[in-house]
Amino acid sequence: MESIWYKILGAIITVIVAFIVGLTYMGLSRKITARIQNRKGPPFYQNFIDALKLASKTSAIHHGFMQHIGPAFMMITSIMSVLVVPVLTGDQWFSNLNFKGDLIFLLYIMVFGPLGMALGAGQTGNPNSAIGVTRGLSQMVGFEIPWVMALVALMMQYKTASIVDLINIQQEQGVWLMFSSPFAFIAAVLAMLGMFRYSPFDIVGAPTELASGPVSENGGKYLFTLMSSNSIFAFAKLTLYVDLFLGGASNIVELLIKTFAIYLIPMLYGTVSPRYRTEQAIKYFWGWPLFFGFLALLYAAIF
Amino acid sequence: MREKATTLYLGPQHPGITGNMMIRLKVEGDTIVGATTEVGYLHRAFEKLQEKRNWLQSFTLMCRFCVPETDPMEESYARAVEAIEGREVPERAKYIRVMVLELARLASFMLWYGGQNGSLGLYTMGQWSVGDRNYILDLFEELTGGRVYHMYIWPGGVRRDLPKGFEQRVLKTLNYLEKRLDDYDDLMFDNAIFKKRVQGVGIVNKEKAIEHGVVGPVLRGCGIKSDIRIDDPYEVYDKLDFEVPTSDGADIWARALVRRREARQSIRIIRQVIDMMPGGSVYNKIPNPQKWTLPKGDAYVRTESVRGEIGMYIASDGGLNPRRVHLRGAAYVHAITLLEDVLIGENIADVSAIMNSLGTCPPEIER
Amino acid sequence: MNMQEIKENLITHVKANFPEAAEKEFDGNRLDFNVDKQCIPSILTYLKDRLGYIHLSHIACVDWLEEGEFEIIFIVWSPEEKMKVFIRTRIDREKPVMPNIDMIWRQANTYERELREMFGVEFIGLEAPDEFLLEDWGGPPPMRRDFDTEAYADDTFWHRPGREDALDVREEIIRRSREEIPDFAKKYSR
Amino acid sequence: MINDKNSQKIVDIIQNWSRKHSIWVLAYGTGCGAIEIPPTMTSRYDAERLGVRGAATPRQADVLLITGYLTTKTLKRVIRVYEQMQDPKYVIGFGSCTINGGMYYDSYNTIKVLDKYLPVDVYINGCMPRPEAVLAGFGKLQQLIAEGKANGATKYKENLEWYRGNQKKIIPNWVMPEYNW
Repeated sequence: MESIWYKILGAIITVIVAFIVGLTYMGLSRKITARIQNRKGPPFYQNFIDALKLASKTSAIHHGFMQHIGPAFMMITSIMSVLVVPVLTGDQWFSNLNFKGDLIFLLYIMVFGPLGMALGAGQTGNPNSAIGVTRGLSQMVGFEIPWVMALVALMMQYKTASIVDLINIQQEQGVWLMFSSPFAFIAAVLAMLGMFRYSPFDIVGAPTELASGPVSENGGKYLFTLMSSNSIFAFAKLTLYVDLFLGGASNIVELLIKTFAIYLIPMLYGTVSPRYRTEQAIKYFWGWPLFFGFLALLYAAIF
Repeated sequence: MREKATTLYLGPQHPGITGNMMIRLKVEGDTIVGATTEVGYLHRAFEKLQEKRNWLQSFTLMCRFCVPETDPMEESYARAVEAIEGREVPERAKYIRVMVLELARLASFMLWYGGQNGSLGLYTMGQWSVGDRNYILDLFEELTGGRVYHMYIWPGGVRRDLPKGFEQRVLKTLNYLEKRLDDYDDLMFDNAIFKKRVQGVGIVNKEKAIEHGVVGPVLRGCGIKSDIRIDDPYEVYDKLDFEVPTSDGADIWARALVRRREARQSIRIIRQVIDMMPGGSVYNKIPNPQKWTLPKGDAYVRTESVRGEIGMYIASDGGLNPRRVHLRGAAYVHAITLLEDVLIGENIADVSAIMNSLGTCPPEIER
Repeated sequence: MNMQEIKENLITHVKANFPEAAEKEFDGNRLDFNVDKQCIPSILTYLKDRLGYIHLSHIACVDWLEEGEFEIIFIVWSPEEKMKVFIRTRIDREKPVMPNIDMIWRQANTYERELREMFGVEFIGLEAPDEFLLEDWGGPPPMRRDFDTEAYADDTFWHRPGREDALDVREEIIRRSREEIPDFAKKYSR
Repeated sequence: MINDKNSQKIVDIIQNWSRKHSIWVLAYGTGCGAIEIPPTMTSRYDAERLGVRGAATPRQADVLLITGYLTTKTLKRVIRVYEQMQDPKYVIGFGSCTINGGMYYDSYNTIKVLDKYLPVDVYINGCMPRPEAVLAGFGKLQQLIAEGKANGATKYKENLEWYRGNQKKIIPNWVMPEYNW
């Protein structure tokens, strides 16, 4: 009975850690991008200031009930997905609320948030929001397929849908899954580029095309909610990658190093890429990532 | 079943619009089926104001027509006034004018690098090139005292001589920029995604170009070799050796290639000008501006700016003030009828890129 | 062919078709024709289709208030002959009506919209939205000489006080230049 | 407890600090001053290190930067944009022509004094102001925010009739929703 309380307390701390780490990563990404762009850049804690400011802004506009629901959906999704991902392996506190079959649950829950956001954005009546949502959903259709294939390959290969089991398998074998099932890793990383919405897949909120897409009408607290949910979600996704392919992390330093290494991939790729058009993005995901997804499935079926 | 077209207002407050104008788009899905531009947000009535100013005062208004590249307007005004009055310009002043014009061209190209890539989401490029543009603006600041508005090329010559050692500093800056332009190529022209985004988009073919009276890089981008600096040479351009790059693609990519090569030609021209720079005075003194009258007559001069030819018509009635000044900027023909035409059938994601590629500059349309 | 031959050639061609066109020669690559407003479309079409003046470079309008006329100038350019031709016409200032030429060059549409708005020149058959640069404009066409922009601005807008004393800045400069410059300031003044 | 004066003061200080260091400028180039905004934002001057960055839509922006002269046609849009922005919001008048008309003092189509129509917190003078001047303007705005003196929006709300009267005087065809937040 005691362990449940540990777990719940650990989960709450995890959410807070996820918020802080996610915002710090975004701040660091702004800093690193700035260095690439030949300038000093904002301090790494700039995003905390932005978040605080957004939270203290008034939001007097009201476009209807669904506008409040949209960001809330995103927040709930982010928190739920971070709760089922084991953050530190072997740790009683931070293995979180995961259970057998949580990979399938995660797949479901990760789609849930953007759908809620779509409902909320549709309510605002801004055409930019509507177009942005359409684009976001199309892009999701693009990257979800290789992503699901990679995960299914893992599940087939090791006959489990539990993240903890997968981590244990990696620790028993002594080989990370990124080496023992490389094609699934490649497919997952390529899908991740779309998931993080950095260039060239920032088609949802492309400023020069759609102002800021689905969030065009959302300022102040709405934007704060979206920003914090994004940071939590980013942390959840990064931790999931580390758990699945990089053998998990047994302490917080290892976790930060591994997650940041993963985070650098979409970020650095983004600084030197222009943005794809929507259909080009989907075409991209249904090209090589899909091919590697198939390879991963074959690999899993044969071995 | 036919989708119902929705109306999308692009601008005037929109990050993708170059400047302050509006395009009313009829959109079916992601495809544009109709476009109407609405301009006039920047109409300051320069031409009316110039009728109230004397000939020298109205020269200071000239550079405010279009800010990305201000010198061609001053050059046009100076040449038009000189043509009406028959005033001679010292040889050295002509060379300095060419140098300033080409430096301004180069600065404008750097801004275009930023704008074109910013419209496609490659912000690193804009940070680099707009940052490097400051080196040219530093030179302008040393020469004229202003970063953006120079008021340097005026009737009768240029306002003052080059500072000591200015040529060396120009050459140093050019050497640096030449290196940087290669970096830009690596980032932009060797970029597969950039190529994918711009090839086959925003096509202005030869027929359309002639029908709409298109000028400048857009015309050269569809394979017509046309450059006022060669066709109707002014100052000392006929003594200089440079090429006019053309490309056959007629899309954004072709125009980008044209501009990329033109930036290098500008560097080449500046080097030649510095080599050939004669000595002597830079300025034929004009009479007291309060009493300066021009003979009755009119003149039309054209100057090649980075967006294409700029035409300036000035009519004088023999008085202290211009009777009529009318400037036809390069974007005047691109931004309204042609843009409305080109946008049909394109994706809404490409509107900003097309505008940047055509060189739409609203203040020049509205004046 | 040198410039003079081109000009003579052009004059003979235009004269043969439009006998009433009055030419005026200038130095350099410029040639003027004064024509009646009715033959503007036909002479421009002729220049474009037969003589290679394919680029409409400019349409300008000058308000000759004292003579009660608008002068409209079409400037066309031939890339082959490197020649610009001015086609000038004068129309009545009270009832300014012009034939429309935007079927010859599409871009003329923009010029005509501007002239319609700024000078009140009516182009027969011009299809374009009414407003071009101005919005809800109630006054006379603003580019006409008899419209006083300064008086209008004084009437409509609020001016920040302090500008008016800048008008006599010359006298102020003269007055100050007569003042004694203190010794310490002389060291720094040029 | 939360309405206690001292705790409110502390909250104010924290909020003003965050507002001061996070200034989102609306991307609206209303005039020719827009040409000096890219240099201010890019590598040499890099306004982002001070927390200044662009915002794409009025809902997310804090600062409306009026870059130069405003024609009457633009003024209508600017007012609409300003009223869409969320509190706290600030206006920076950029360039001489927002202060007294600059060289367009006799133009029939540009307004001469911006603070008749919108509450201006900071003016940056010059034609064209240099990027350093723009940064100094942002610095001044930060100082005002920290001291709690950048209260243009409150002024606008309190004197709405006066501002409306001025605006309606030069915009004859007034079709806009009422300002109610």
